[in-house]
Amino acid sequence: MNAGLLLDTLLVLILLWLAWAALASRDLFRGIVLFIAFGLVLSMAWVRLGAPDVALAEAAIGAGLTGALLLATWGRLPGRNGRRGGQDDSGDENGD
Amino acid sequence: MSGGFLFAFAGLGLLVIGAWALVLRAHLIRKVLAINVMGSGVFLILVGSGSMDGGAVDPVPQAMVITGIVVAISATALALALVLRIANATGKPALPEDQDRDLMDEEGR
Amino acid sequence: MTVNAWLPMMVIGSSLIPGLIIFMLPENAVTLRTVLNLGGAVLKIFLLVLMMVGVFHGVEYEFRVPLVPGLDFVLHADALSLLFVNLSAVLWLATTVYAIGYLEDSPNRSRFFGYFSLCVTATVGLAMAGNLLTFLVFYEALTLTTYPLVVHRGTEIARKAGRGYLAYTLFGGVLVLAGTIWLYALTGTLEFVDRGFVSGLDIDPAVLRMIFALLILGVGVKAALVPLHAWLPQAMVAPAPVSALLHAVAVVKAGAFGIVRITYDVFGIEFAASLGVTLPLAVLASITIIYGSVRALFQDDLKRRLAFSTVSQVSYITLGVAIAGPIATIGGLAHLVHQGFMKITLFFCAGNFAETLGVHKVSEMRGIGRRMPWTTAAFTLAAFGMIGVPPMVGFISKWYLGLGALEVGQDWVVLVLAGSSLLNAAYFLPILRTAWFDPPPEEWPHERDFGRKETAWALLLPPLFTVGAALSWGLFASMPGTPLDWVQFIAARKYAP
Amino acid sequence: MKMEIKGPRGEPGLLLRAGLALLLAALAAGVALVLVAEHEHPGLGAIVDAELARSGADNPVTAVLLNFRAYDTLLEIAVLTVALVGVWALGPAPRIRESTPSPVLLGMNSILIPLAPLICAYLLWAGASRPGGAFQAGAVLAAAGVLFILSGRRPRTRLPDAPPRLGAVIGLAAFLAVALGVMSSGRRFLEYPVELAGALILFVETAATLSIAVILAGLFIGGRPEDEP
Amino acid sequence: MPELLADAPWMLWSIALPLIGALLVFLLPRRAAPIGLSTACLTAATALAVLFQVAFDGPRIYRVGGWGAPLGIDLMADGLSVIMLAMTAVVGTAISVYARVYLAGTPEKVRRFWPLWLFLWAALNALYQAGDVFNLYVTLELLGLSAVALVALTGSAPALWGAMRYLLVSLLGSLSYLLGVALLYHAYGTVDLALLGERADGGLILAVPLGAMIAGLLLKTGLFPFHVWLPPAHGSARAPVSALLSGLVVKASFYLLLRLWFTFVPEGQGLPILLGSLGAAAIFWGSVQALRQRRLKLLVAYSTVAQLGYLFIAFPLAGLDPALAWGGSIYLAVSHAFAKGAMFLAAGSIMTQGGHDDIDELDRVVDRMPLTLAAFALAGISLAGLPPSGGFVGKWMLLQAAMAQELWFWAFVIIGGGVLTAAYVFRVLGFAFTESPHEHEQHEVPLTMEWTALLLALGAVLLGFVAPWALPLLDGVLP
Repeated sequence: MNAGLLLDTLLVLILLWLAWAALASRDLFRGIVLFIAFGLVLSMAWVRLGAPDVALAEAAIGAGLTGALLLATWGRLPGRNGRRGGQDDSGDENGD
Repeated sequence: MSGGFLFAFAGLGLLVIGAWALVLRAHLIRKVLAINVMGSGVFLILVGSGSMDGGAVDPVPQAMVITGIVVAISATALALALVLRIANATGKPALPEDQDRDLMDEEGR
Repeated sequence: MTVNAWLPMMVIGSSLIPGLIIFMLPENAVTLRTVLNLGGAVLKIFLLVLMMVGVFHGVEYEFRVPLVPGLDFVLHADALSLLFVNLSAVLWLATTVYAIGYLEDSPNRSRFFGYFSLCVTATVGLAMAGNLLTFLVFYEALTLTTYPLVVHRGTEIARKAGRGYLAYTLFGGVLVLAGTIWLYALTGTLEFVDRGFVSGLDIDPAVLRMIFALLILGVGVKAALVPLHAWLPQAMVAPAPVSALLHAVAVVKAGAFGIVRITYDVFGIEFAASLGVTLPLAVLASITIIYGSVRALFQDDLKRRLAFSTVSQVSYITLGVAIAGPIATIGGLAHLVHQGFMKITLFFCAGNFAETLGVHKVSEMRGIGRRMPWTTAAFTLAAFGMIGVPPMVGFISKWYLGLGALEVGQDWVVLVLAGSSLLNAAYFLPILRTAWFDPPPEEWPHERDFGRKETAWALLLPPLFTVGAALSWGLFASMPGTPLDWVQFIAARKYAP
Repeated sequence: MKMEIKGPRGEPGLLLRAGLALLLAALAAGVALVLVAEHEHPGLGAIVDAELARSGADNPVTAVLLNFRAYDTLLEIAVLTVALVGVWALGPAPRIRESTPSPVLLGMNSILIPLAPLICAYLLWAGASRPGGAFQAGAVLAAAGVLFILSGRRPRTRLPDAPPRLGAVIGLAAFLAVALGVMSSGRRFLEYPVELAGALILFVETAATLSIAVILAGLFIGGRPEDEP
Repeated sequence: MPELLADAPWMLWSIALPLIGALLVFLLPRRAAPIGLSTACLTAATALAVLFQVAFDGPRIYRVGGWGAPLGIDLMADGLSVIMLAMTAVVGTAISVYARVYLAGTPEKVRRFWPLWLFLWAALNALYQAGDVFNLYVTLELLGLSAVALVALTGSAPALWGAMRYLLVSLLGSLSYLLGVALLYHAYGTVDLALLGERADGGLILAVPLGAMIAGLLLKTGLFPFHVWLPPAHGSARAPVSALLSGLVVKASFYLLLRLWFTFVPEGQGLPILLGSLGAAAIFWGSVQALRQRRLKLLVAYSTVAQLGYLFIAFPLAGLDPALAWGGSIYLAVSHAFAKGAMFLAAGSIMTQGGHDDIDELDRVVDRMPLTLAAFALAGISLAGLPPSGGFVGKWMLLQAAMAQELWFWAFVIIGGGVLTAAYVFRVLGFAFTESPHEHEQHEVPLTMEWTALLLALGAVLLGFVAPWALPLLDGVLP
């Protein structure tokens, strides 16, 4: 139980960090990749919660396909042919 | 003090982080990410709080979460498609400052 | 429900249904439109005669359906409502004939006549309303249906006038609504009854005074009480028939009638007097009478002068109510009818002058009597009536008002009456002088030729008819069946025996 | 803090953040309170176990998803379909700007794409008893499709219009057909006969899997195929 | 046979039919319009059938899958549900007929509109009859996504912005609602509404989830200050879409709000007064904005913001006589659906005719399309609460509730809002009579479009006469 609890705590911390990093990072591409990682870690969390079905769904849909969708959209944004860099968040500068 | 408890609170944390980013970040893809993080948070609370007292694993919340995940990707897909159209139409993947002013001289048909 | 119950609905329908059909008619379906209009008007009068006979023999005509929780939509034909309904119905007939002549080959007639019928419907409904809620419904309906007629010409001025008209009347409607709902919250009923449903309940008099003020000011807008009168002269941009019927009868009379209803059947005249709200009302009415007359003096535009004269004359009715004595009541209610006939005559004539010779201003009326003797004669008689010269009906009203005032010891009213009569003379007699005795100009501003007739029959007959009625009722005032006779029948019910 | 977002006019930005922080703090506090509070009502786990035998599936989650709360799942597939209809309504698919796929990707594909159907079939079959089921299976199938698309070859241009449409709706259609079909024998909507439950569920799941795969792949394409009317 | 019809599960069919229709329309895009329209009529018929079932033999429950709560999902239809169902049926049919003609010119749009609209209708009917908070979440999402897709249908940049903002708000709202569901399940071990009603014991344990759900629904309803997304979305969509968004979709989340409120009956005076004040703010802000608009559709959209405010005035008034306040609010919601639907349809016809919707350029619309202007006017009368109209009945009941408790402020708000409404409605009507200085190209507008708008508006007015028969349906529903 104790080892389990330790693992859980670790998972939770990683989860929170990944979420924060994914949402806060300046580089959108990096954010998306972090989000996919977040999804995978989350599916581990589901396993730990005794929910293997959810884990599978999360891995396949939540992380896998959502990630693919995000990357595809990112790649199709105008003026960004696979190129990445700091100015990816141009929206932030003059958007909000 | 069980794992479920821990994860439920992790979900709460995700909820807060997501909400924060949803409001403060302008890039629409980022907003979509934020919504997804919030969603995951709620799902964690749903299942985590269910299996909190370490009793028999309750399948109902799990089924609900699977439903939720599918709904989430549907919404995400639609949102991302919209983001793309907006970016192509306005060159800026973000919402304008004052919608009404922009609307004023647009044809709304 | 029995036939008697449906009669009031039929009276409504006799103008509502033609109105709705007329909307759908093509512009050039003149004959059908005329038939519908006149047919509806005649049918309405026929139904009314039926009901008058019935009411005289004590039959109840009441139509009742639930409208909102706890409140019904009630149409009720009693002596008072029939007085007003008849006035509107007869004058509607006359005006319809007149309007057919007046609007010949002008655009959008279907729209005009459609809304025209709807206005009359609203007026009739308002007259027969059996409780305050129903009254409110038709009061607002009247506002809404007159608006299109005010802006009918579609000019910028018309739109502005319409805006002003709405601003005033909707504001009035709000006051009435507030008063009504407040009263309902206190009493739990809104049914009109002789001598009022408020009297007898013990409610804080201060509150009742406030409610009275709300209601009276609300309807006072349409009755053009100073300072709520400004919309009336503005609304003169509307075509002459509109000014004639609506602003001589339907709208302003609706206001006056509302004051009568509220004072007699909501509060009860004695109770209102005991609340001490009638004296202020009388004063307000007197102010309006004098103010209107004074303003009329300085108007060169004929219709505007008549409009201000209306402001002044309508308040005689209010005054008659506010003096709070049986005889004054007779005077006031009689004036409801008398003023209607006289003022509509004046507007008809004004319309004739404008249509036939393009004369809109008093200063242009020099010698018009020789060019249009019949019209001018009608105008003259009506003007005398307004001044109150015997044997015109106007004299009768003022006579009873004066007597009534003396009866209850409000002697100052007599001065008001005398003063206003002088003022009336001061703004009517010059018109008559210049019309009859000044030489006519070489040519009129915008003359239309009607061959040997001075103008179209449809334009000439209505004023002759109305002024004839006004004259005869003056001559044979004491005969049965005159308005005066009917009014005495009403007054008998409004005062505790 | 790491997020540098300049509000258009600095001050409101700050105000906004303060307010937001306050709101979120309150929310967190409230939720935490409810989470730690004592509660006497157990979940539905016990009831599910009790009825599991009559559900036609050994995996309780599958039982809930496709029998006890199948109505939710039905509407959920409708949500998926709406997403596809909505994305298609936005216009034709944008051209994917990927440069020629890397040999790694191609190599991966040559292994994964044939493998995917097998995994899918396994998940589907396993779903009845062990973890797995329509959504996971469909996702895997879709993933294969995505890889296929990424590898530069675009099936959608060559395929005629009907198949993607049919594939997209088959799941919901089959689900509805079964749900309404059972009513013909005087049962309620979605009230499977116990003896047939397993078969019906498998049927529904198979159809659903197909749709889910098609829809998810379609969503990835991000618009309607060119030849779509 | 009649018994069979009387007992048939119309509740279920009113959900299944539009789903089937949507699939068919999606499969056979070239026959979209005829299939869509016939499905719409059938759906409306089933909804009305439910209305009669409930009106004659009381509330009904349908146990989907035969499991029954708490394990299964229950559908339930009571007076409130059927009123909303019937409202959706009538307004939805009118919109469908209008859309059939309005979109006829653009076959591409036709194919997109019908499946989404039918999915949306299914979502509405499902939502109004759901008796399970999680099932309600799914219906909310179905509703939200199809509505967003419909807004985006226009394709113009403002429409896309509107759709995006709408999507984000609606997702945030549903998540907030789902959080509430999760906490409720955690606390009470069920998601069945009725059971929750029995088990809920008040206190913080109930307050927090309820608060989360209500907040989410307020977002979706677009109550001030959460309204920012509404005017862009409703103002930039195509006419039939605007009509169904303003008339129907926002009502769905309001209905759910009421449903939760009636189930859990939150104690305390703070929340009702807060909601009421937001409503009052919405009334004034929305009306003033509407007065300031230059474009007709935006005016109508802002009017929706204002009119939604009215629905919330009932919360602080429900103390003394709940039936009066809630009845008034619900009656207002229904008449607003009719009136606002008619108004947007009329606005659509006006835009089609003149090719623009600048208010001061309306250019004698009264002569060009009298029917449409009549529709707009009648709808406006109902919105302003002028008698006789459904709006009047609703406002009268609210006023009565306010006066009976001598809550002058609310009475003032109700009356003042009516005046403002009249002001912006007649601003439009006035310009409809005058000539515009500029020339505008003229297009033919099919009579069907004009008549559907007019009939809908007439419905809004006639609602002023049927209250005594409609309101009793709510007995037993209200707390």
